[in-house]
Amino acid sequence: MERTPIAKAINAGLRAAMERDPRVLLMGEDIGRLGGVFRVTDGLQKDFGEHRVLDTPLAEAGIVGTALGMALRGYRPVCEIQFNGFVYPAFSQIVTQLAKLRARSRGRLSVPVVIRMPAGGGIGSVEHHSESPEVLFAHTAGLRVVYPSTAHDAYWMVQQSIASADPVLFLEPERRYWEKGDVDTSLAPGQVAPLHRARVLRPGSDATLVAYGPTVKLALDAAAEAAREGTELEVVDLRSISPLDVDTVAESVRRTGRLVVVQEAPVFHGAGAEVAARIQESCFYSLEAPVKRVGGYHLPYPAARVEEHYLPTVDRVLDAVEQALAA
Amino acid sequence: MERTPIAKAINAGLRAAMERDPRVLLMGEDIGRLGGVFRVTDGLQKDFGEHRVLDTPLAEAGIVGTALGMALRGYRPVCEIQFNGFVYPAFSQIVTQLAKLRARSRGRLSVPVVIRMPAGGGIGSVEHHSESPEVLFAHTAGLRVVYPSTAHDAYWMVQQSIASADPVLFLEPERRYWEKGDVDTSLAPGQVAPLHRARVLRPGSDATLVAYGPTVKLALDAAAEAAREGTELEVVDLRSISPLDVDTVAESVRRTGRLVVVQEAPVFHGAGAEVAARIQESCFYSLEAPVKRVGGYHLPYPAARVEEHYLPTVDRVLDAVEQALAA
Amino acid sequence: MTDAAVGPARARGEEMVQLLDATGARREHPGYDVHLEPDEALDVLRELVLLRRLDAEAEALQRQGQLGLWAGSRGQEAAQVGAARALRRQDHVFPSYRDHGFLLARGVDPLHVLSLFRGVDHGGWDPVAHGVHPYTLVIAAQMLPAVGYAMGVQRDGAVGTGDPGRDTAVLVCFGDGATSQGEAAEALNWAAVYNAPVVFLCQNNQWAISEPVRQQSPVPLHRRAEGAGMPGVRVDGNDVLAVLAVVRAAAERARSGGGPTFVEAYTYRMGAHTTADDPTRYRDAAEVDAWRERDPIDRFRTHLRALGVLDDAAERAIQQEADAFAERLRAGVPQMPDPHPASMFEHAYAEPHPQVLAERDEFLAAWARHEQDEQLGSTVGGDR
Amino acid sequence: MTDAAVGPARARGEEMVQLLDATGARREHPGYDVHLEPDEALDVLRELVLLRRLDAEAEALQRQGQLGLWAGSRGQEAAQVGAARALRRQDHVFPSYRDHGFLLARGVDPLHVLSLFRGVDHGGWDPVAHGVHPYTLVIAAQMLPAVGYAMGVQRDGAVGTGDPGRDTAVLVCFGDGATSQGEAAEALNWAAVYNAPVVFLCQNNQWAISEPVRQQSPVPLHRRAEGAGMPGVRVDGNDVLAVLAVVRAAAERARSGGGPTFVEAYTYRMGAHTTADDPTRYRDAAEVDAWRERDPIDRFRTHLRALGVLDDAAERAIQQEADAFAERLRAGVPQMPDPHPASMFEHAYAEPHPQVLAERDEFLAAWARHEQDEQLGSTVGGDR
Ligand SMILES: Cc1ncc(C[n+]2csc(CCOP(=O)(O)OP(=O)(O)O)c2C)c(N)n1
Ligand SMILES: Cc1ncc(C[n+]2csc(CCOP(=O)(O)OP(=O)(O)O)c2C)c(N)n1
Ligand SMILES: [Mg+2]
Ligand SMILES: [Mg+2]
Repeated sequence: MERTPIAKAINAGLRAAMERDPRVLLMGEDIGRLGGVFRVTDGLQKDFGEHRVLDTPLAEAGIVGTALGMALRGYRPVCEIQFNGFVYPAFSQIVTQLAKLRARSRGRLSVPVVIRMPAGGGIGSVEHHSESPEVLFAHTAGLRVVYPSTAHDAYWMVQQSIASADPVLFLEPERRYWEKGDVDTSLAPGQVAPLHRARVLRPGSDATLVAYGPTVKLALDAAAEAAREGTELEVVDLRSISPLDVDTVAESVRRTGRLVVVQEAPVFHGAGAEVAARIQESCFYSLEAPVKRVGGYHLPYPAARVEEHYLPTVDRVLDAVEQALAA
Repeated sequence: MERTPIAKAINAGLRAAMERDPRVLLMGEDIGRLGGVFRVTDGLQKDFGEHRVLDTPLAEAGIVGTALGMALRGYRPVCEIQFNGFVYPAFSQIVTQLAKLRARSRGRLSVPVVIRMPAGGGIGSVEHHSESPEVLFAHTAGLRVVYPSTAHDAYWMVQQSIASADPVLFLEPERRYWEKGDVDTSLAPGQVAPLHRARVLRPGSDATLVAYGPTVKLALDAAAEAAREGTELEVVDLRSISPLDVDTVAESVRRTGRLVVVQEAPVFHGAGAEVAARIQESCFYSLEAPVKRVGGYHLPYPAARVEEHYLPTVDRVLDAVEQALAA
Repeated sequence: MTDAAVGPARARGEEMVQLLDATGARREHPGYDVHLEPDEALDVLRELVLLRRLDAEAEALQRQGQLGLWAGSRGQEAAQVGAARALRRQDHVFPSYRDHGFLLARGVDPLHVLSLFRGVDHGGWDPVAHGVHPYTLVIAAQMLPAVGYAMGVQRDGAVGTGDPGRDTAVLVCFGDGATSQGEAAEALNWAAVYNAPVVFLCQNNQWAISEPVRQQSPVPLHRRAEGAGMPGVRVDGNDVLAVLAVVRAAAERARSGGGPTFVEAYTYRMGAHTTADDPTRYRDAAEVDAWRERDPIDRFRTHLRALGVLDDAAERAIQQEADAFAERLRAGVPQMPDPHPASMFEHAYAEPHPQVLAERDEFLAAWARHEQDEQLGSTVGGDR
Repeated sequence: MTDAAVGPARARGEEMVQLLDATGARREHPGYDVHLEPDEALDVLRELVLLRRLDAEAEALQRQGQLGLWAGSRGQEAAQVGAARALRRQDHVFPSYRDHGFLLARGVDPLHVLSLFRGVDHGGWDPVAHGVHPYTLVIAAQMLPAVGYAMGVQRDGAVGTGDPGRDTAVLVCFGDGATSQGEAAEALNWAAVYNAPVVFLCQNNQWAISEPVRQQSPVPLHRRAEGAGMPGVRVDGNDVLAVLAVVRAAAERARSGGGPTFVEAYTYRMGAHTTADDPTRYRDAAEVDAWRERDPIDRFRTHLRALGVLDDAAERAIQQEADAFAERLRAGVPQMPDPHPASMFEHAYAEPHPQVLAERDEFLAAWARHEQDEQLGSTVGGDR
């Protein structure tokens, strides 16, 4: 496949899953005729029919709750939540039913529902369109939470999520939807990286940058900038927030001795806290500086004309690296 | 006031707030005639009338959403969520409206709503009655999240929460409702500890235990046990999860060099992660061992007959202390 | 009492379907009828009696500390037994948490219900084998999944084929209080939009813990159906024949592709909300007494006596079965083993999960270290 | 077109209140009437015209990159202007996000609406001074707060006193799509249970982004009211007189203590959902054309011409005012300063918050360090 934008890679991944398995269904608002507000499901209703690509009533609890019921009947629904700020009406279904039904039934019931959701900011949008609620789901046992950053991962991870017998929250970095990347569609299932494995995207020896979703590009940009000044940063893409592949991060930190975690979500009680807490434990004797975190502030996401100041920037990442190196 | 159970201390605090300010209202399921399933609001409807103590329809979004509207009209509603697992239908109102309305209106609107909620486990109950969702609210900017552990704090903190111009999540340690403590009702407002200040409950020099809500007693028990073996643990009661009083914890850790955080919530992406992340940063050179965390596992809360194995125990706390001391 | 409780409803123009009045006399209804062969009628009585016995035994077991909690179905037996009997094998039930009658009717071992209330598990039955979803404790949260399941049934082509062994209805139970939840409204709407084969069975037992139904809604609950675009029927929930007839028609409509129906079974919660509840704090004994005269089992028994279907021998046989049933519960519950503590790590995820595996290993190591101190189950009122 | 769009509704027995037909002819209605003095009638026309002009200018400003987004109200002017005029000063409005007509009517500077769509703030008006809540972007999330506000009004004793300066109604706006949300149902129910002084104004503009209203509900939306226990009325939302009459009656009912009313204003979204939307992907030009013939402004204009209230001079005066209004928008929007970046730290909390203060200080320090590199607003399509 030629260089593909992330949105189209997800579309292709959904299509592949639907072709492979007739039980795969798509549900959401405006995903059929319109193809989704980001066109991620473009053309799928036309090709698979209204029975498999459902434009649903405007009710997120309804989408997730009925998807759960369809999963009980053997289907594999993939729900789209139109924007991250609109997932909360479905929160009770996700947290009290979807996450817990397997444990509740002692493994007798499976609810392999995927919930897709554009997340993160930087698109100049109005309220509720730019938030990063991943940790709310990651804290909830019974769910898996993944967040691809590249077109290749988007293509494969959406298929792996659909194939998972567990419910998966699949976050999509909305400001990267139109960024292109190479997608190798020719891999055999065994060749694809495991869904929850972190990946070292750039090797480096001076400090480790951990990022996920939309901040991966930021981390790579920061590493490129640092390299110009002679500092070699290793960049790790987490890919999964739950479970967390701490081993890959720890392996890196043991070599570099320094760690900066970069996320868009507010730092306070965010996913970076778990990474920091685990790394300070597993790498206590390797760390030469405290783990630093760079991310959103503890504020409601601000108006578009200030969001660039709210979101982490290359400057803020490099400041944190500098502090880590100075320690 | 004589030794008072926490449930009655909250009742007395609510009563005091209602007497002081006619705008204070209570809303919730079964809080009037019945006085709440834990009897926390016992007698208040009788004394203040149905107009101020409302038995509402069975709808948590309704409770929080209409409370928000009443707050806009100048009232100070205190909502009861009957059990922690039933707060999720209200999640969208809490996260997208209550938390954000002040920022949205650039400070023109105030929504001083308090949401009271029994939390934590250990009461041998069925599903959804024993969870600890505090971090989900603590990650959400615009909210304050507090969690008293003693009758004295319960009495005063509920009044401080009601007096706050910001929305407050007020968690109540349900398995401690009937544990008694001294309440000094004679304090003048200026004498009461600030709402968000952590408190050292027991001094010690060998390691610091940080706990909050229901695990405070556990931490104290562990410290008493450790003392018998000659280890002096300092116990800090966080009292507030958002904001976090990291300074009080850091001050302690700088002296003891070791920290164990104890919570009932799953450790993974829980509030202890934020404490660990901040302390490893602010006390990097004082820490003689990695910060340890003890808490719930990354599992749906289990059936009552296994919950004692799920929840942190004195043994598990002391194991962590031992590891910290051995490092 | 001659249906005083029905009075106000009728005064509001709210007729309710009845085939047996409170005295047990058979009534005609223009829209609904039902005929039971003597055997089947006795079997219905048997189910009613066993269900009530389950309640009595469970309450006693709770008092003895053998159960942590019990949510009783006393007073609602006709609503549950009647509705369950309207179903076919392939139909699927999404119960709330006091719908024990459905579980008995669908062959679930009652010990698998009691294990939940003992705190051993969240319900021990096989939901697929019995066609009964686990109990849902979050009010109304079972409703949207039920509709989704029914949408799956549609996609399977198991609606409107005319094949009685294939066409499938989904029945979802919920209470009067549940109708206030937003999710309940969403479920009704989705079922109507997709014409899903669902029977919404609202057991209006007049109370949601301490709140009377008027605190939930100013309109009779079955009228919610109008706003959602489906038929709504109120049936006397203490009349097992009427419930059977009405739910049978609704299920048939669902299976044939006619779409969803809302059935309000007008009944009464004779006991406490759960054993943790004290109803004397919020309701009058007189109200309970009035409803006692409308007892669903007495009424059906009177009817069967009048028909000559029930005689003393048959009554004795049923009572003997109930005694044996009770004995089995009394013997079985205390013997239920506590689950192995590490079993909690088993079913959080289907696929291996490093976090869970690591925590399990940690747990097992710590447990081995401290085994001597641990008294399994010591905090839960127990028998060991 | 002679009301073809009304046809199907009427065929379903769904009469809708109309005082002006699509040709602008005055009709009688047994339940509703309204009389406007010539001055007032011209003022209504003026408001309709200004609202449409706001839409046109905002769309143009968005195309020029001056606004990030625009959610237009074209086609819905009569619903908004008519309903807003039914309100009294003390009444309170909870709008959705395209209810610009209410804001103009209540004296809000339109630049304070445009600032939201520019990305400068979340709406710059004073909600208390104007009696208009901030725009709510989460579908249906304004409905329960509106009901709560109305419950506060009741507690203030500002209902049913007979004092026209005191009795207060709350009007909440929402779309056809919003009716599917659980919170919408909860809001209706709460208002009915507490008999709260609320007017539920559903602008059924036939579309929720790309989804036609039939995908939300199989029943006409105002029938949701029946299930909730309140009156429901469908009014021709393109008939400003009918909307005024129906909402006035509903507001009066609310103020007098009569309780809530559900009003469905049957109208049409003539433009895109927002400027980010492309309606050609999902709806036919013919449908839009058909509705164009029912244009709410043309219709009212024809009526006023026929009455002799509107002449060329009055028309000119209105157009001149609209031009000046437009000029002010075109001049004002590009001049809106971006907020100071640190302003985001200002209103998250009312009371001091150590976390926020610490982060603000960090931010300011970093900002000072990097100020030279920072191009304020460089990522947001801008004018600087
Ligand atoms: C979402 C939610 N909120 C609150 C509760 C607590 N609660 C348990 S049962 C109950 C009353 C339910 O009443 P109803 O729906 O009439 O069912 P019934 O118990 O009468 O069968 C309440 C409030 C809950 N389980 N779920
Ligand atoms: C809870 C929620 N889900 C989804 C969205 C995304 N969204 C924005 S507008 C819209 C359609 C709303 O339709 P309707 O209620 O008819 O209002 P209209 O835009 O037609 O005025 C959707 C789905 C949202 N804002 N909130
Ligand atoms: Mg009930
Ligand atoms: Mg619409």
